[in-house]
Amino acid sequence: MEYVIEMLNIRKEFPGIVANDNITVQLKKGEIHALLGENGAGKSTLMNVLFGLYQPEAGEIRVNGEKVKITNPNVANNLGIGMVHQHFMLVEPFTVTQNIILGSEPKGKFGSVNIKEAEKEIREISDRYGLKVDPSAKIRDISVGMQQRVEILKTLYRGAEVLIFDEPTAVLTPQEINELMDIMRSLVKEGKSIILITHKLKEIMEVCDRCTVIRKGKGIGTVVVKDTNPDELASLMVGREVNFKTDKKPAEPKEVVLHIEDLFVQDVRKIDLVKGLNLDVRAGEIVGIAGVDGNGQSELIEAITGLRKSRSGKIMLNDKNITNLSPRNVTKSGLGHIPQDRHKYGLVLDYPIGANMVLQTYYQKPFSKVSVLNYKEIYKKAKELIEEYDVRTPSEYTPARALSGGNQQKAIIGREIDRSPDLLIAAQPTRGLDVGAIEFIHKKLIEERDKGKAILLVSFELDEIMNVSDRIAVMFDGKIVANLTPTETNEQELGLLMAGSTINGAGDSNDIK
Amino acid sequence: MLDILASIVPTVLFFSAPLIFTALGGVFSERSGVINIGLEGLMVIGAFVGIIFNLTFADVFGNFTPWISIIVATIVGALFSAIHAVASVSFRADQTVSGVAINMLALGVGVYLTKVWYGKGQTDMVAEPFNSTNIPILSDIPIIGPIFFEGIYITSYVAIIVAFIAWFVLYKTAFGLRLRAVGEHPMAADTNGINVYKMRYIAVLISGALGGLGGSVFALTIVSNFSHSTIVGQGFMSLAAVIFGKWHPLGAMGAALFFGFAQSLSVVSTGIPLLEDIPQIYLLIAPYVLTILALAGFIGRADAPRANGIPYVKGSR
Amino acid sequence: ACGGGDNKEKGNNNNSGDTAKNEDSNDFKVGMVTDLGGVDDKSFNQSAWEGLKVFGEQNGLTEGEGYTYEQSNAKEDYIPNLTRLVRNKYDLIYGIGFELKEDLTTIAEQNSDLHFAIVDDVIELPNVVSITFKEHEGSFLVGVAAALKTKTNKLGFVGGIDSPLINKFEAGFIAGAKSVNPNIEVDVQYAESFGDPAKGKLIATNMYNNGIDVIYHASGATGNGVFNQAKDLKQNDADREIWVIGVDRDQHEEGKVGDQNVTLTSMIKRVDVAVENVSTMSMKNEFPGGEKLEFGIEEDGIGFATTNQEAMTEEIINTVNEWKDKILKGEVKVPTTREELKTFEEGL
Amino acid sequence: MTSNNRLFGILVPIISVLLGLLVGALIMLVSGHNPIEGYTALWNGAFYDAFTIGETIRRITPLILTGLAIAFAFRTGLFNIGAEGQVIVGWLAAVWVGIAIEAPMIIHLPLAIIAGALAGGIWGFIPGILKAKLGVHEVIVTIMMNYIALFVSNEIVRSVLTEHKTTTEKIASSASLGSEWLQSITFYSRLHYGILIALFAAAVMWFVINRTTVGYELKAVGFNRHASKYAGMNVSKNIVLSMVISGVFAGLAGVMEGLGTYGTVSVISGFTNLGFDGIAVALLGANNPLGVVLAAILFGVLKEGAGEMPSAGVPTELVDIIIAIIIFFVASSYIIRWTLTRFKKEGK
Ligand SMILES: Nc1ncnc2c1ncn2[C@@H]1O[C@H](COP(=O)(O)OP(=O)(O)OP(=O)(O)O)[C@@H](O)[C@H]1O
Ligand SMILES: Nc1ncnc2c1ncn2[C@@H]1O[C@H](COP(=O)(O)OP(=O)(O)OP(=O)(O)O)[C@@H](O)[C@H]1O
Ligand SMILES: [Mg+2]
Ligand SMILES: [Mg+2]
Repeated sequence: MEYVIEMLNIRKEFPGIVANDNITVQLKKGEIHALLGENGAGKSTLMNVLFGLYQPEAGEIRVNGEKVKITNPNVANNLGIGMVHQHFMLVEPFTVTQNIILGSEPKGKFGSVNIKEAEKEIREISDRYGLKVDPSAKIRDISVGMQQRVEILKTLYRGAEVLIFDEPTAVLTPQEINELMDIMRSLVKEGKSIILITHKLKEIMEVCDRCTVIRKGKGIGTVVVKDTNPDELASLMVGREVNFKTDKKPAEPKEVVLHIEDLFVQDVRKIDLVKGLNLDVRAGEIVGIAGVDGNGQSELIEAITGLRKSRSGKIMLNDKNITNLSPRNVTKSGLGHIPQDRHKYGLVLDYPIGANMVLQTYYQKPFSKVSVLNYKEIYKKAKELIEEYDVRTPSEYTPARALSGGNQQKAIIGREIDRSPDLLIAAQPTRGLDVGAIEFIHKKLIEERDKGKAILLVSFELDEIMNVSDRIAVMFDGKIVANLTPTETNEQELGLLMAGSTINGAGDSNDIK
Repeated sequence: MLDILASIVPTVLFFSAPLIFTALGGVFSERSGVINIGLEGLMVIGAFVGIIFNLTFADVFGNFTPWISIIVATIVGALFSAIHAVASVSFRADQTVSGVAINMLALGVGVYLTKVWYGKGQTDMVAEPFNSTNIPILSDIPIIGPIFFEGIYITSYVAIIVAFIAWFVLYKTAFGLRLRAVGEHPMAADTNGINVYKMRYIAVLISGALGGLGGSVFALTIVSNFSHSTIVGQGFMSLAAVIFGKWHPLGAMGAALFFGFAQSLSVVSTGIPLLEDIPQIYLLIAPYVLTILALAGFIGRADAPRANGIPYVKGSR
Repeated sequence: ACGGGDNKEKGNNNNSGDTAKNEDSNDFKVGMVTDLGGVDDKSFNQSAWEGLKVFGEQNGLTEGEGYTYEQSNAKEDYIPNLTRLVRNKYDLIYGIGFELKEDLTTIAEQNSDLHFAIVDDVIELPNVVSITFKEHEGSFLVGVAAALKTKTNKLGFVGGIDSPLINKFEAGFIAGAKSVNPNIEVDVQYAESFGDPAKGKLIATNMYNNGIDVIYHASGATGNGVFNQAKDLKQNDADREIWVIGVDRDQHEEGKVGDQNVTLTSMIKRVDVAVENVSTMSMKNEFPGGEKLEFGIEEDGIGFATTNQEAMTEEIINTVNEWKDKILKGEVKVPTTREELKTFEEGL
Repeated sequence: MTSNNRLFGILVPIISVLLGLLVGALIMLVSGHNPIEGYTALWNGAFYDAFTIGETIRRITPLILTGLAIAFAFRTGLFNIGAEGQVIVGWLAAVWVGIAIEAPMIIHLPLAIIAGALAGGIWGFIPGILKAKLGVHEVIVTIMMNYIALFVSNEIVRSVLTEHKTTTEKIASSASLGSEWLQSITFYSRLHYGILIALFAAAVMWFVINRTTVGYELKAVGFNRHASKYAGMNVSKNIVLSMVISGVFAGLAGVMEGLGTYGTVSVISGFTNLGFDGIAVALLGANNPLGVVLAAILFGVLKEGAGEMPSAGVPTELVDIIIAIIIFFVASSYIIRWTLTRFKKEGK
């Protein structure tokens, strides 16, 4: 059998943990090979070993049957291995072209870089694979999906034959995911081989040929995708049965908790991104906001939470006008917020995870009295939350930075729910999490709803929106363009609405203006 | 008005030139992600070497002495900054701490050696300093000629040319692209096969070279000897110029020229009728107040290179 | 640094031994504490130390035991340095420079059995002698020289820090210049620092640009910038008349440009003479405690340099000496402050 | 793991100091001096008797405070190079109140101290507010504020507090931190009660940073501005507050000099260096209060001891070299840890 890449019995240790314990993965030429495992199972580590960022303690790597030592990314590049990282490796102030040629620049006059030449070549590659990237745009000005294509272009520009994708779809919208799938198919058609890391079983079923499962650092085995099904994959990975369809009772909506009227919000460039938005969320219901990234969702959340000033309009929380109040006052009025960007907003990574558990409440009793902190109470609370929300951490004194993404997310969710806010805004609460963790978080959200709290869920995952919401508000171009009931709609209809086409009869199902 | 310009431009240029060199050094270092508050110390070393070499070899090299002196100071500055590079790149030292240590070390070594070699705390005056000249041809241009090309130190023009070269290197060459990438997102650079450590070493050495050059030019155009008070704050002013100029070579040059202009103005204005009666104290603090106002008023927010100050540890996240 | 009890004992013995040894030889000990300039400042600290050395050598004292100096690197070093000398039983202790006034006062009050001397300021205590100089007289003389030398009738004065002491230089200089020619203009600028050559050069550039051809500086290391600029102009145009007048000591060396020299003359302050005199008095048990000794032209404590023979022509020297005589005879009373200068000018 | 960390926490500084002294000894050897004599002199300079010990403590006092000032700002992610200027204005204001007011000590002294602290605070407020509201980089503003402080203070001494003199009169004894008792037990050193204020300030900083909601906020803002805003903290307020508190600490360092060491304020030609040395102290002390106190002690001892080194023929600058090397080693603790870990492994 012909393998382009063989990773045999790889072992990689970090201080105090064996991230990869005797794992074997073999990649056939021209296949898309999935790598599946819980958060922290060791997938990224394994791929970083292949890409030369880490050196394994044991095991061997073969490329086209030949044993190799990949000591750094340069070696990997030369062996035709390219990687699209989980966290993009792009220099924000640089242009697309600069990012792509970085490290292997075409030379021009007087030792300068021949940017024109490079742009031409990039345009060619872009066209060949249907990537539609503007070579002269700045990274910071383009969407996340575009940035990912730049990452792909980077590997292709270097002549990669094997592409590693580390959770490429976690940050993409459904449209973008579909486009990525097409791109991957065309890559394989051109003779490339792909390793794909993803938590989304649907994607594995859709594009992958085979799938290697990792659990807690150990290789569980490799299965042929068309011989298996999502349930089997999930239980292989978690080691137990997983419930995909979230069980829930019908909602019993009560009084309006959040009322938004004719809201306008600008972004940093002073352009209106929320344009006259109206929305109500009631106690005891989960309202899901569906929409393509960039239609004003972030600005809407920031306006409600007080992180951004709104230009005009009114936001009422529990009949209290909270428009343009400070975040502290909004929080006090009964808001909880699971932020979309957990590293930027959700946590002080250098604080112990325990100290992070009181990020909004440190100034209140019993965590402090007359401005003096009471660590005993703080860490008592932290310990409780860590247990209740199954945050896996060595101790409550461990810096938040040291936790895996999934566990960081669980900590944030625990903290926000525990304050028992009347309105909980959950933005992309399960991004990048494994199915087990997703299941857990969905359960928690529904529990809150059942306690009579109002929940506003913002997500790019249509599955999540359909599964968890009691009501779906489709957001397009800064406005709510449709109100739907999950049971009465389907992904197709949602997709169309999100893309801006109108459907007769949409929006009459509920009392939203 | 032209008179005032004609008298102010040369002073701006000689005052600013050392700051320009040193600030450019700071730009290279910080663009690669290594904070360099050791610029002051690098200038001290440059001044020390420039003067000592000049004193020692004036007889050997004659008219070329000042030029050879600044070249030697440039080389020694680069070597000296290797300490900062080793500490902050390889040993992952806090870069600010290392910079502070560079400042103390440079002054300590400079004065210590002066005392050991000369038996006193300050050297004699050099016999071969730089002298200002009229630039041939250019100084004959009407109006502009007398203002910009008469009585000018060539080193001042070298400073401006070096600023443009620095701009070209940083913004037009592969080396510059890599260097800036390393300062913004070292891991991205690393995954593209760029040796982050090597780039940072080179950048810090360049900053040492330019700092040494700046210090020696200061000593050989303005002071003429070396003592503990030869360089007092010029390095910090250069650091301010780096930030003022938003980490851009031409910006840093502009900022340094601005400082020179403000200083000259405060001296010249005692002779300008309108400004004559302003109490001395206002003129004294004017350059510093002006800088703050300029920053607050229209220069505004500037973002440092993203990875500035963060040691790169391979494989960390 | 491994100190057992043994070592400690020895240390103590050493200390008492020191005093014992001094008793059998010549037991007079004299020391000085420099100000921030340091003993090699090419200025009055250095001059004081030279005086002390001459005194020591003449009286067969050994350096470091019979006579010594303590260098101050920061203001806060004065007290420890003075105390070190007190502790080592020095009979006469100098504080060089007005900066030491406060600290020397404190120490002198605490040690009324020892003799002290302050240079450049006045302390009214019975065991302290105050040594000051009539810098205004010397400045007057170089002012005369400047007035005779200038072609443009414009002179410059660069001061270090605007203070009573430096104002004395300023007033004397202007008085001297205007005594020769009342129409002479003097531009006065202070750098607000004794250690900012860049500022010195900026000021000098501006002054020379404005037609000033002689600058008198009383500004320490700031003056380096003045010399630098003058030399640069001279280098470029050997015929141009550009002059600097040095201060405290003959700054002829600083003025060299190839075969030429821009140092016209220097106002010389003979701290060495004063130190030598006072030390001798003290050793002979004639210590003028509580007195205020003012060294001027008469006492040979103030003078001017004639090293630059080309520039300081016989004619100039003769005229300057005429004015010197007038001062000696009391015919001219040189002003010491700006107010006195005003009166003086009105009387011209 | 943790006990290991604690061990390293103690070992690294000790090894660094030893390495620093070792390099110092090598330098002395190479430049022809006797290291044993040199270090004996250094030791004597700092610990010879009660007087030197008193002076050493006195020198440590303001260093603790400037170290705290810079450390405090660092904790909020701000780099305060302006401690120098804050020291100057604190010094000026304290002495001003000390001179201008008559009141019983119980009112006068606290008032003078508060004035100094407040002045420092205001000097920190300006860069703080500019940073918070306009995003102006605090490093430039604080550098500029240093010069403004220097020149303005000189001008006030000259034109407001005195009639064109360089030093003010002494503060009233009711505003003095000095103590006859402390002086008497230390042979008239300038040791004053300021050391208690400095240590108290360190304790306050420790408490504020580690035990209060204010500290929780300040550190959070330093670590992650966005998360702090999300958590409802007022980021601008915290930036300003941090700079003000930092300025207050530095102002207090000035108070130590004004009300403790000197009792006067003078026209100065250059910076005191207390602020710049404070940067080194803060960083050596890992920005934590206990560390700052220890670093200030090390710093003060070496600097004070340096004064005695010329008696062994060694230039005082050697101490700067030694301190710089110690800082390098502490900063590069990673490499020391790494080496230690290797030794340990091999030992096993
Ligand atoms: N640089 C590192 N230092 C220490 N531990 C690490 C490091 N990188 C990863 N780990 C640990 O190794 C384990 C595997 O991490 P890895 O990132 O490979 O997981 P993953 O399978 O990619 O998870 P996810 O699905 O969340 O991306 C985790 O326990 C993680 O905390
Ligand atoms: N006694 C304590 N019990 C529990 N947690 C604490 C305690 N003291 C501090 N913490 C938490 O640990 C974090 C780090 O505290 P620690 O005191 O170790 O800080 P540090 O960075 O070492 O600074 P330092 O000790 O001087 O100021 C604090 O921010 C706080 O959240
Ligand atoms: Mg991963
Ligand atoms: Mg993940």
